[in-house]
Amino acid sequence: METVSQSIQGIPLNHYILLSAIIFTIGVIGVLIRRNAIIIFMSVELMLNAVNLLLTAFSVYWGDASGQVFVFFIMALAAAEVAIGLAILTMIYRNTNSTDINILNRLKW
Amino acid sequence: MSALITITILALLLLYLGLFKAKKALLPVALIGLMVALVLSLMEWDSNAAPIFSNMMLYDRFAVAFSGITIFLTILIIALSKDYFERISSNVAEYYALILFSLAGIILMVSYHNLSMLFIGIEIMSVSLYILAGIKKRDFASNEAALKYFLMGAFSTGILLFGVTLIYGASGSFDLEGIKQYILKDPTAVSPLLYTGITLLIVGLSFKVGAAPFHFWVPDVYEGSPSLISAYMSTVVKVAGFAAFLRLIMFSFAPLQDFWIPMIIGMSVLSLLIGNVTAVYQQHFKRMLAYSSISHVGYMLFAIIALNGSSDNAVFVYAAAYSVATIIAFGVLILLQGQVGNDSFDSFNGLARKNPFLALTLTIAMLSLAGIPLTAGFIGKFMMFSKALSSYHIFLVVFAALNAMIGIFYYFKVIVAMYFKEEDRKELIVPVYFKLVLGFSALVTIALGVYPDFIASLI
Amino acid sequence: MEVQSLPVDYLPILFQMLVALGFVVLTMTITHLIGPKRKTADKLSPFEAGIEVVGNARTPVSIKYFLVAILFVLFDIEVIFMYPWAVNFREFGVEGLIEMFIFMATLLLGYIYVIKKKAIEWGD
Amino acid sequence: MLLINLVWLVPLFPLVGFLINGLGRNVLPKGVIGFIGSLSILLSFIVSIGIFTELNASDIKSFYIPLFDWIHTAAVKVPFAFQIDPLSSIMLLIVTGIGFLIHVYSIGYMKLDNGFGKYFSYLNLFIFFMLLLILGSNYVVMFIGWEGVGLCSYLLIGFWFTNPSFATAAKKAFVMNRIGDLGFLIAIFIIFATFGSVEFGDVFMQAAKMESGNTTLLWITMLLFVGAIGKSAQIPLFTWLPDAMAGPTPVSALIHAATMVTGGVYMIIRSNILFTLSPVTLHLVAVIGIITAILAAAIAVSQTDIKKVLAYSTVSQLGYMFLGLGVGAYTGALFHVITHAFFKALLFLCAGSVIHAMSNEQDMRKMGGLKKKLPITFVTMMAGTLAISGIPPFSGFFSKDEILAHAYEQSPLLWVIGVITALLTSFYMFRMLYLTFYKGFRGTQEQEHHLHESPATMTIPLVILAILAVFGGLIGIPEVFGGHHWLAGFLAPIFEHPGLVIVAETPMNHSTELILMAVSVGGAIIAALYAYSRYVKGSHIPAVDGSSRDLLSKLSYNKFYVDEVYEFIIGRPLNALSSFFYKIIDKGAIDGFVNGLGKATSEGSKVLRLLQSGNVGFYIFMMITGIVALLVYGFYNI
Repeated sequence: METVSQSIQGIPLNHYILLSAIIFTIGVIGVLIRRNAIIIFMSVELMLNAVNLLLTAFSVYWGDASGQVFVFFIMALAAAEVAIGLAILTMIYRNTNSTDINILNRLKW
Repeated sequence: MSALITITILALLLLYLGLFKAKKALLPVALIGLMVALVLSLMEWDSNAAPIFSNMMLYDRFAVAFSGITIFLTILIIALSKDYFERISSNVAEYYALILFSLAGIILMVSYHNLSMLFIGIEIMSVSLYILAGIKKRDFASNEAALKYFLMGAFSTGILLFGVTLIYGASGSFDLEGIKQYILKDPTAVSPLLYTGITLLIVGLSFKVGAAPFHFWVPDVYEGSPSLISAYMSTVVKVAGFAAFLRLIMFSFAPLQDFWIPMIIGMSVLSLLIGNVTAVYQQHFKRMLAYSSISHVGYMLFAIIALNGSSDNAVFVYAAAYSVATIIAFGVLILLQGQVGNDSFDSFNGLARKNPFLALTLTIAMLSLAGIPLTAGFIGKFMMFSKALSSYHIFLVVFAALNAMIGIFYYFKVIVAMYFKEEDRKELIVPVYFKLVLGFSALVTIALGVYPDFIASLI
Repeated sequence: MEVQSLPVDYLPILFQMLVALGFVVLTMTITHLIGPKRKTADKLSPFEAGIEVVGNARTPVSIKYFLVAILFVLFDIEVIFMYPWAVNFREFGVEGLIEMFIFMATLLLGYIYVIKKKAIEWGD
Repeated sequence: MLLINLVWLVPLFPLVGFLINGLGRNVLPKGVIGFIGSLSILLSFIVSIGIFTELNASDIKSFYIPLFDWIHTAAVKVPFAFQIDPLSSIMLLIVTGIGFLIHVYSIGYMKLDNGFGKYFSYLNLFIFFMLLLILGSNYVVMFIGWEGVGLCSYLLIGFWFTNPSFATAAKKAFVMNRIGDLGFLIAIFIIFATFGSVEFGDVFMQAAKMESGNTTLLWITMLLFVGAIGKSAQIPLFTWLPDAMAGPTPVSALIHAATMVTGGVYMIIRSNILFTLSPVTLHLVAVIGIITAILAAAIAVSQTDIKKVLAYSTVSQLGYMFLGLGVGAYTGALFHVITHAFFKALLFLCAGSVIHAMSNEQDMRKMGGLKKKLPITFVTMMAGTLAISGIPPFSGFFSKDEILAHAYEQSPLLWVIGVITALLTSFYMFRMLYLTFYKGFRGTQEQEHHLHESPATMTIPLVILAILAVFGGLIGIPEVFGGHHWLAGFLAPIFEHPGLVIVAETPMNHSTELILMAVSVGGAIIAALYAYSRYVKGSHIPAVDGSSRDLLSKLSYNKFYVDEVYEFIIGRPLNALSSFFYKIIDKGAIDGFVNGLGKATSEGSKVLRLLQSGNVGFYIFMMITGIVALLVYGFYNI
């Protein structure tokens, strides 16, 4: 256990921040350019995972377990969101036979 | 804290009442339970509160006041739900339970002392609301509202979490006190991570309260959701979002005012402009209310711009005034949609002749939202404007006052339609529950307007 | 076990990966280029144990699969909250035990609800 | 000091009347509603008289009666309190007294209307808010009254809302008033930010220590003045008042002549110290006042609708009052408020009586010769006309001349324009009188058949008001006639501030004053005679639109050489000028501007709503744009 955290600490913190930021940005771009609701949803999960990674890194950096506990909360939340999100998507797919977000523009102006 | 536990148990209880087919008991049990929770939460009024649960929560006066008002508003809204959910489907118990679960999340949001609790509160609330927005399964508008809310909400959650993480990275703590100590240690040499974190956190919270330019979900979701849920979202949820926002900023980020005040000013101006100007052209009451709620966020942000000891009071009064008036508006809207099937301004024509009581309460609500004196709305606006002026944001106030004028224009459209336009129409049937809630809310609005003293310096 | 790892030390791994990747790409391209292509309707249709193809591959499946999968995910993920408790079991003592029981009881309430709603029953 | 401490009774009675009439408007019989409505105002009037006498007898001239703390937080403290001093006590008498007469009159006038109960409840509510405006001891309570009377005025202008143009008029009045209110509101906030209080006492005490010409005071007074412009229908926000004639005539008399529109004047008199300390604003007040006065008088000359004439006349007279304020004659302005309330209410009620008799005809071209049929109305209207024209010894003469004398002190040019306005006033008022009551009847057979004098509930208020219009000037007889100007003495305490006493400049020597008076009175008489020769001796009737040929041929029939010369030199340019002002400035420029503002907003709305495209992708894109903008800002700002 000691050794793992030590070797993690061996890599500068900035690398983690950069890596997470890049993954997070990939997620954001995915949300932005994809039109399929399921893929958008997957991109959001990617964003959450980038956050998880960063939290773990910080947690080790500060030698404080609360960051890792926070990761658990995020994972639980992600599961709940998956359940709700997929349910909503199923409902919409039943009504429209599509998961393309562009056909959803009845409500506007 | 007992309020939170009561509400959670109440939600589970309702769920099981539904399982055992005790449908008649749902509404009374929910109302009584909420009243118990209200009393319990008010009993914890204590000016020397200390953080509890290993510094996770702090049930101070701020928390008591805001959980009190949110529970109170929820009682009013649930009282309007008589026979409402039954028309949608048979899963009535689940709907009540979901509302209560989201209320539990809201109680967390107003009493957190640790960013993890803020996050959990927001998510408990949001996840319940994603479902509630889409409970009309066969209705395309409801579907669309649910999906839009969900996608954008999930996205904003990601942003919020990234902000929380960066703050943690900079300060090494999720605790509000810890973050504050870190900033106070040397406010001039704070890590850039923290600044980015604050920005992203502000973005995430602005999304939840619906401040421009993060407001885009508001009109569509409010319009598409079932009206009762829209009422809940535009009152209780908005108040809670604001309380969470204010709590965070007051507790932890006050020393970095110079950094975030310009951002909030920008958002406030944009919210006022977009909310008011866009509302002018709307032809439908519900969508107009949605836009106007954006503009009210703009006014409420004044309290954060001019942050000092009485900001919480100002927000509290404004939020109470705004919410009570909005509940009246949505109450009338629900009746109208249910019995006329339309909520365009034309469908209000001649309402004063057939339903003088409804027309009167709605007039009071509109006057309050427009900020005419002797209604609660005026007190709210007065407090907000004088706050902004006390920190010398004169141009902001002038701009806001101009916007308030535009606001009067579209609120009066409703009054004009009700009183000054003739049309043959059938009388709307107003159930007793509605009469009680509308009459009571109208009374509260007037009472606050005439004698606001008893809540104006509460916190 | 102090190991000083320089970027240079990772170079062999990089070579290995490049070779592996190159091999895959190369073989796939070459077979694609030199293989004969004859397309008939029978060849393009999915293979279903030699019998005629019936219907579309994307037929809707019962919502039950979805429900069970989601319920599995939900209950499964809650286990992560038991890890920190299990690791610090002794420090938490009796109080921790009671709290974990409350947590499990809540889950159990949910489980009973699921059963009562007949969400995981395979009937029709 | 029994009654002064019971001052809350004064607004309470109308409020109770409003509640009873409002709730019982469909249940109670008309007689009861009218009785309750009038009684409530009468009771207020009686209490007001009591307060007035007590105050007159008392040595202390200012009473502060707190009711309760309205807004009370650490930062803001606004009590709900009343202030009784000479100014408010005199306004109380005017509002409740004239209000009572108009209520009585309304019983007869609105007898056949379906909305009788609604009408009386609105009227009572109006009185309630007007009393709040007057009695409030701080700017916020005043603002409540200010908003409230605006609301009631809006409701009453649109009272016959089934006519769409009436509803538009109501909306216009509302929008223009809101522009003014906005100025007032911002002024209140700046007052609060500067003085830390909105109480009159605190504000004035601190203001008295400030230097004249202070920039903050300039801002405050300018914004207050914007509020007064909106409420009191001055340039550029005056066009709502003529349109407001869409409401029932007693409403025009009460709200748009006697009480509400003088709210702006009242507010400036109340804040006299602030205005005195910012001379720039005072000059602006005088200039706006005089321009409004002459412009509105010029427009009134060519109007054919009897109520429109009176409406423009009101605007013009309000201009006089602002002129008085601007030259520092606060007492004179209040004096004119009082006399104007008497004679203008009277004139409106007379016009109402005429309209009533003519079965709702308002066009003067279709009237004429009503002298015999409506004797009481004729006599009382004559009294009102003489009063407004400034013929001695009627009330208008004294108040108008006090203002003109002070204007002369300030600048002879102001005086000249003022006198010209007085001539125009005399001309159009007598024109109206002659067109309505002299010569033969020009309406239809049916209308002639129905002509009748109004019932007693309508004529009695007319007579009382006529008496007041004739003798009202006695409260302020200037020294030059051996009087001692009781009003000035009575009002003096409100101009005394610790360390600063505001005194209007001492009048000029008596011979100059007499000459000035003679000029204006002579001019007014000549103008009246000109009107006589034109409309009674000659048969000049304003042309029906689009038949000016007819008019010319008619003129040639006349052998009055003088008349033709007059017509050429004065009449036609005057008419041309008048219609120019009416068409171009009133209808074109100002309405255009206000409507344009509204249009710009709704066009903006049309465009801005397109942002809400309904597309989630676009929404998220905009959100990310927002985030990036904030991050970039943050990056440059760390």
